[in-house]
Amino acid sequence: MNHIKLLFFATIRDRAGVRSMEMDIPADMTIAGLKEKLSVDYPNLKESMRSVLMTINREYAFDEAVVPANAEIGMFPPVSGG
Amino acid sequence: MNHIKLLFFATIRDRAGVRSMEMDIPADMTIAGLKEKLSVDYPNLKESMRSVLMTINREYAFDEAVVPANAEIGMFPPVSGG
Amino acid sequence: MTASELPTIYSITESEIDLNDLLEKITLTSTGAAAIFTGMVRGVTTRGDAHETEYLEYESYVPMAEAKMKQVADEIRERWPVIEGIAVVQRIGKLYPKTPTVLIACTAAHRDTGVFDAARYGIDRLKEIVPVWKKEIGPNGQEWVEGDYIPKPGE
Amino acid sequence: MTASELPTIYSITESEIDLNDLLEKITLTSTGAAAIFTGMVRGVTTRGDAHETEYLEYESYVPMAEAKMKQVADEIRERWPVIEGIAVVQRIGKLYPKTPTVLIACTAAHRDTGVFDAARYGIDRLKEIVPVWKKEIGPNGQEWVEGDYIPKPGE
Repeated sequence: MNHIKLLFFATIRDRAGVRSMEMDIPADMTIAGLKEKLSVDYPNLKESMRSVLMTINREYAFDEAVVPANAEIGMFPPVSGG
Repeated sequence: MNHIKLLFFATIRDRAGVRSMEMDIPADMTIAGLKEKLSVDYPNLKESMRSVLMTINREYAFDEAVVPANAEIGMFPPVSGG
Repeated sequence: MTASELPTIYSITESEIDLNDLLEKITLTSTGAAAIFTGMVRGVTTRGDAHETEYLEYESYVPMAEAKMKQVADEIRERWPVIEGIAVVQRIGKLYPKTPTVLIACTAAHRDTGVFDAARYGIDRLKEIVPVWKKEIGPNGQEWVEGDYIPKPGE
Repeated sequence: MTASELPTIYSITESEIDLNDLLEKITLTSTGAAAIFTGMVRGVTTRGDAHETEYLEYESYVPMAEAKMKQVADEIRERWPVIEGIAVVQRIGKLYPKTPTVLIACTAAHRDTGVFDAARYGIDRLKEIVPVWKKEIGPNGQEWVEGDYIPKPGE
């Protein structure tokens, strides 16, 4: 199992109800697998999982990427700064 | 005769040796005529008269323009601000 | 001077954006031109869904945002190698109408070197890839402003 | 708001150019974007006739210069009617390397409205028609900087 930290921002944080969480996931879990797991474990997040942007260690990450041990995972909607 | 005021700037002022001068000119004198007169009266200015920019009352003026009474005439090289 | 020695400022801040100070920091002795973009909070928006804004509340994933701002600066230097200094600053927190919220500034020896395009590119990219979000608070309640750019692998 | 009510600043000054102050003065409650150009004295020039500069001495035909700056602002408004505020400022006197000498700033509701092009147009036109000249003082003496634009009737 890999220990990871999740950080939620903006609408995703509002739906999650927390800013961050830590969890253990299987060592071969991909971003797609992580999204699937979160949809199941946290029904509030299910709808968000379709449009969420995901990052691994502060770089954008995509469905097929495998989540490494001790990863910092960011989850947020498309950015709207400026 | 028309009374006018001449203002010199940058290289033209350096050659004229003064910042301004007042003079009386014939009522029908054009910008071209004024340049000709200055070339004759002030030999230092003769060479400058070919490339000088002339203004009448703070608007760019050209050879055929007649100089009105009480005109403020500006004389200077192409601008180089910024 | 190599690119790594050229002044590059990128920061997420809660403080006022000081244009004079930032400009001075990215001005070299060889600099003759600066193009600066700033964005402000609009109190009144008329284009599209017309509405009024009391204030915006900005938040950011700060360490990633600063890394992506550096990436934006690197992309600018790759596209316009003549650029001398670059500043990329995003203010966060509660920001009221007329307040500058973001600044992109690029300097170069001369103005015909792409310095305007570089600043324009910088703000466009910031709005695509730098993780900052804003919630709009107006007379009818509050709402997150929706972005629409989906970064591609490698961005 | 009619054009005559929109903020338009044009001035020849011997004082420091304060970007923060000027930006604030041309920001309306509907403003969301500003493009600002500043020019600075280069201490070192490498393009063309490479040379060093100790300082520049600027002079101006002040009342005409301010009238022509207003004309530049009017031309900007005619070409980009969405522009909200405009500032055109030229500093004169003895100015040393790294010092901002000129500023053109344009504001608009959004950044995709031509606000960058408007600022670019403003500095190009200022350098064509606003009566300001500079003398360059360097290690080898002093020399007037030569302009090359000849205004046409009506300009």
